[in-house]
Amino acid sequence: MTVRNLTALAPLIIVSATALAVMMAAALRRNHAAAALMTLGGIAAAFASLRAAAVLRPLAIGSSEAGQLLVIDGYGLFFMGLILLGSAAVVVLAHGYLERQAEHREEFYILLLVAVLGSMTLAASSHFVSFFLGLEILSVALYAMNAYLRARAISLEAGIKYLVLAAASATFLLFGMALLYAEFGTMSFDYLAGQMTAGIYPNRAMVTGGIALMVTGFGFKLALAPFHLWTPDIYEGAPAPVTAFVATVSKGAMFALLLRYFYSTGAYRLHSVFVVLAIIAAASMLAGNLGALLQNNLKRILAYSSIAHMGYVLVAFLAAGDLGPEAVTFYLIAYFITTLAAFGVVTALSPADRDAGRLGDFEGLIWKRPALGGVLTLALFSLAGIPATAGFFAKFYVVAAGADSGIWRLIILLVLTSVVGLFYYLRVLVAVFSRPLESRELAPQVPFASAFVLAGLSALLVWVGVFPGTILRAVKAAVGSLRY
Amino acid sequence: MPEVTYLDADELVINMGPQHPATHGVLRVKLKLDGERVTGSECIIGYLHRGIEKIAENRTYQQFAPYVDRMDYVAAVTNGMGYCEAVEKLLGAEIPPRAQYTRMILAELQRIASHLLWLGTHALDLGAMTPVFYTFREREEILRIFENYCGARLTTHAFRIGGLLYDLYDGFEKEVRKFSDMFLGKIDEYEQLLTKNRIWLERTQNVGILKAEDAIAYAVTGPVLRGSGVKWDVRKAQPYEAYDKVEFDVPVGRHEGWGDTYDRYLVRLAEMRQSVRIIRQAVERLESGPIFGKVGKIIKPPAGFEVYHAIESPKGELGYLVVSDGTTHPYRVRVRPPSFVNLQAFDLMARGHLIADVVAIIGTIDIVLGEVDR
Amino acid sequence: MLAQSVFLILAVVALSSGVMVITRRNPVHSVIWLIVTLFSVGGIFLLQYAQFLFAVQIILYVGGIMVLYLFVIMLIRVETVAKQAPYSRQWAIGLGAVLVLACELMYGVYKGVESFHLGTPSRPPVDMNNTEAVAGVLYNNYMLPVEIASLLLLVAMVGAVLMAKKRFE
Amino acid sequence: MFNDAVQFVENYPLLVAAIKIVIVFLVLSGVVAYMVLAERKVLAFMQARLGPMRVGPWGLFQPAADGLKLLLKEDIIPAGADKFVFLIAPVISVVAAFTVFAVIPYGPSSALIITDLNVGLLFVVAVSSLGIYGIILGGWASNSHYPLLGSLRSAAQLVSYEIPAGMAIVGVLLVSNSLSLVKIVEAQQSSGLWNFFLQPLGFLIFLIAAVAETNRNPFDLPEAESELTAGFHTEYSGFRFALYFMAEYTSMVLVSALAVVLFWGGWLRPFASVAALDFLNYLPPVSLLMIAGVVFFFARRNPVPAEKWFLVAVAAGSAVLAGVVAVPVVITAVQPIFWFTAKVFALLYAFIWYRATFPRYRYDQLMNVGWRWLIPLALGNLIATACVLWWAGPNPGRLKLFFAMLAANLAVAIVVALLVGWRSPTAAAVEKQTGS
Repeated sequence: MTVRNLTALAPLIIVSATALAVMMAAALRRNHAAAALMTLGGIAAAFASLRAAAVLRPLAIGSSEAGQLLVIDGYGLFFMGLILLGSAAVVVLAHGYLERQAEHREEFYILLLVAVLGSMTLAASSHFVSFFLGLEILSVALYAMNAYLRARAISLEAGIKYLVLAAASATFLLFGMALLYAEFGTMSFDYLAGQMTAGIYPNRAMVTGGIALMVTGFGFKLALAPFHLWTPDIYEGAPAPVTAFVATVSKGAMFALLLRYFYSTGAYRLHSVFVVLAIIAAASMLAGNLGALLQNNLKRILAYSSIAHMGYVLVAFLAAGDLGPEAVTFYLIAYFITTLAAFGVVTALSPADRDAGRLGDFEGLIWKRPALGGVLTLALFSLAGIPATAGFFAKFYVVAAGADSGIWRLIILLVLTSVVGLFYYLRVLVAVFSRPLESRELAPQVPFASAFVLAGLSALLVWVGVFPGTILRAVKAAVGSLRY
Repeated sequence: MPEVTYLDADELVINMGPQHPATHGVLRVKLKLDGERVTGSECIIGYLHRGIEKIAENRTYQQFAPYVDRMDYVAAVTNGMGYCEAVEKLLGAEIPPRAQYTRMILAELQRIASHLLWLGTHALDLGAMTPVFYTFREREEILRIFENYCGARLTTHAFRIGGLLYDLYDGFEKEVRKFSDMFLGKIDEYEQLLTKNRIWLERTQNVGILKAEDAIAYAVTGPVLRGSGVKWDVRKAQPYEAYDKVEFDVPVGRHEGWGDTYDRYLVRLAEMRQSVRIIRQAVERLESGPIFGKVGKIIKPPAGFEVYHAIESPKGELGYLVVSDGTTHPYRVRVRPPSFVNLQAFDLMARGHLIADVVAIIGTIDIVLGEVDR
Repeated sequence: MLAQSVFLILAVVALSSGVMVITRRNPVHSVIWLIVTLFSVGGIFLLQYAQFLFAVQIILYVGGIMVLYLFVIMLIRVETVAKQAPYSRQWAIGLGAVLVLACELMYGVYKGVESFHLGTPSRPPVDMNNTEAVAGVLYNNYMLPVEIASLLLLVAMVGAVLMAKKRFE
Repeated sequence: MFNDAVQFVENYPLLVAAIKIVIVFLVLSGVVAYMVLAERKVLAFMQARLGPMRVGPWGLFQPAADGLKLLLKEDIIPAGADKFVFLIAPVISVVAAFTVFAVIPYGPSSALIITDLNVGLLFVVAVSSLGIYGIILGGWASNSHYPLLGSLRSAAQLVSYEIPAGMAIVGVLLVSNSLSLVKIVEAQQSSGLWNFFLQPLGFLIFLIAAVAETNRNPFDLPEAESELTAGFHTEYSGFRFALYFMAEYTSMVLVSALAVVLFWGGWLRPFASVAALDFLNYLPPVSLLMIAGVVFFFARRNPVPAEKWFLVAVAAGSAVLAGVVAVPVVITAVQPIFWFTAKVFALLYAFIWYRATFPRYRYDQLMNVGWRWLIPLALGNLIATACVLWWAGPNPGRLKLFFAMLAANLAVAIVVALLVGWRSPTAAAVEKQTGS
């Protein structure tokens, strides 16, 4: 371990250290605000250290025998930054949310920090070992986070469901990795890439089988159809800030890895893999958008919509070419902002004993709480892809990328399902703008920090939608380092 | 809000006894357990019920005296003493001093013997197997003195209503003195094994806490009450025989207002020392004289009198309520057994503790089922 | 020859006890069969001169984890569990998936041993025994994953304590 | 003839190993049987009584009588028991306890070692951890409350105490630099310093954990008779009960032997490197002579003629044996076995001694001792040992290492005591209950 390596790993180290520090502090004296502040401080420090790490890029960490375990390059650091920012927003939202709960609250931040660590590991991973460990850390932390409000049966249910399905998907991934390892005798992405691009795989069945199993695992994690069945229940059951985290950070990290894995190994060039992924993308778009039509709960609607959005991202992913990775990354950024804003509103509106979710909870929101209503409206616009929001430009970019590489059938499906999507977003909007019933109680006051975050997210939504240039340049630079 | 968490297991109901090595006889304790933690308990008694109080109604006053030995069979002398005194009180009879001091010596020896048995078994319950052999060794000496005096070791029937049947045998004083001299050192020996032993401390301290007000409310008496810090001893409060003429202290627990198993352990050890002190004084005051008061061969108290007389037995306040109807048979004898009353506080002490503590708590109450069930 | 027959015996035991694990209705019996499975796998490790793996397999899985399994199972009422059907209705689909996988694997094996070129296993120096070699690989080559794994255990612990902890008051 | 023997060993390694195993098994069974008698005798000695006196002189044949009785007793299987599990559980216990002896070195020559595994220590830990199953499964299969509680307790207890025991062993590993038990003893020989002196804290931890792992007083909760009647083996009778009994005593012998190998220099004579103490080499024949003398002395007083002559014969036999042992060639050969056995017996005596002295811990206190004290101590010891070894460099002087280790151990003990002893967990509960 040289100083160079340590500097490169600084973001990871800082996050782990913060988790330990929060744990020790909670053991000595419980203080919710202090725990949240420590967490934010740690995240900020890690974010700052990204710059230091960026100076050294790209740096592979590993050994000659094991191959490179982590790659700290612009791409990884970019996603780490995204993860950290998203997590910071979740921390602020969670603080306001947990303040209303009677149970131990400090442990949440330990779990969250470790989950962030797992996500960051995924973003930088270029080896099956670090990939799997990162994924497991993320999942294990999420089991507990999903079931965090133990007094709520629905939260426990979410935890158990996530546990079972995440464990099952992990076995798929492992088996897939094992098959690939059996075939290639290596677990490092760059070795794999070397052999796969050279076409040295005598046993195509094993490779295809391995990749298929891995795709299944990925599918579970990203909630792509037909592996999406867990999503609505967990989105509904988990505490709102956790849902926000699951929807954004964990999926973002997963996609970051997916991108790196498939692009660097070139696995997506296998025709069968391409076909399978295309079918999955189509199925996700259909299942997500059609499923959402039947829901009466905003959290469930957002769950189905996330399935659809993951389908869109997959389309961008399949577009490959020059624009593909950029489209994926940009879409993820827009999706982060939008989803965080939407769940932020849900979080802020949730009373102590349950989460806001039923459409009735939002009736007349715009009249009662104009600010919150406005944020929710913006988020829904963005999700639906209305112009002048981040979502519009992201979707536009995806379509452009798809058109660029000529995957027309998928693009047409994307456009059609987006139209369907418009319908259920509008249903929510109708509720938001309808005349309020007098009897409905208002949720507690939104804390200043949460309000600030929500305002910031809305501003970003519009800014990215109207002036995407800055972000686009950053994305281009980051993705550029992916093709070494 | 649900009380239980997701991982809570079922509650387990377990029967301790009536055949169990640690319930000191045929006590049956029904325990509700959460894991090993006791969430509730119920003592089920009556397995040794022999109807002793009813038997009294069909026996003459003298004939009934041996029966009371069978109640607290490890402290037969004090049982008999209490009964004899109760009838004597009913008759208004005076007992000569020699008989009084003899009774006191034997009663205190019996207290020591009873405490020794308690100490041995209590330690055995908590897993220390050696003290029981030591305490039985010393108890044997006491039982030998009893045997020499009245021919019986356990159910002695040592006293008669009105005084003593036998005068002391030659060398009694010498033997008792020898015993008192030897015994103090032995108590130190027991203490060496237990009092400062870390495990013993952990097993007894803060276990089976009984607050003074609870103890009084439950009418708990004897070392259990004194362990909770209440200075109450029938020998001091309502002196009988010649207890007002000897000097001794009433040891109490370490705390103000509450006591734990360790307190009760300390109290009993200190009581043994005090008993030795009483014995020494009583032996000095033994002087020759009559051993039997003015009580006729046929005991026939006047009708309609009833008397309650209590003594401090090794286990607490042992009371007899004797009602006469003018015949030679008592109309009613009612016993207030300390074990039975003290046992009522068991649930209070055991709740929230572990199974292992249940054993310690039963041991620390020092019950004898013969007395509980009668 | 001896090694081969021992391997065959162990493999058969491992597989059949594995089947027993999932077919027993009594969970305690399942655990016992699982122990048998782990044992035979440990034996296979030993056959490959991987003494360290064997020892760790027994110490951790058999001696530690399975004991805790038993501990938990014993706290559950076994009778009610035993009455429940062990499989859901989707067992046919599961079986199908397993068959597909098995066919694929068999195909892979059929294609020949050459396709399984497992790289060149790194030979430890002659004077170094197996355990030291494992330690060297873990703490030199894979130090970072080991550290990350420690955090994985930590978070699992935090989560478990959090879930199992009794409520205050 | 000697060459023939060597030839034989080389030709039939498996056969030789089998013979050794049989011998160890038989000797061990005898040791275990007499261990039971010794325990009863020593306890009796400490408790002012005589112990078994009926069967043979001083009850010397008591083990045989006990064994016979247990063999002939009815083997009861409770109704509702899980029959299969109930039947195999005690066997697991015994097998696990006996198997470990395969890697224990009784002396330096290969004749005294069944097998020298290069991961011997791991093997020991692995196999001895299997004994738990006998206890857990036996308790569960009985389908009865007390055994179930007993087995739950033992599961928690054994798993908890395996951790500090393992970490104490790792300390030895660091010092001796090998996992092979033979090499560990040889390392102690070459350094001239028993590991006990380098790892006093480790030895203490190991000893405590060993007592806990063998379910012996003061950690005998799984079979605490005053709480759980007989704990996990309440429902067992006859031969199966005897198996549990054997397993318990075998594991006592086992942990003693392990402690001797790991910390007390195995077969080495005390102060083997000090020439002034070479007269200790003559202890084997001398002690045999002493035994002969004592037996003869008591034989004269024995009123039963048959017993008297038996004892005289034993005395004469010991004397003759002493003569044989005194031959220089034999004495060197017997040396290691003698010291090994003597050390093991010393530890076994300590086991009995604890039983006579200590009350029993409570379940939560037991966990407390394990998790709050032993594990931090063991961890600290491990770190301190590693630090000292790193500081001392490859070939440190003997005294330097000794004092450095001593200081490190003391430091660890003090730090842990300060940290752990800070606040007792029951204090808060008492405050709440008494309102004070």
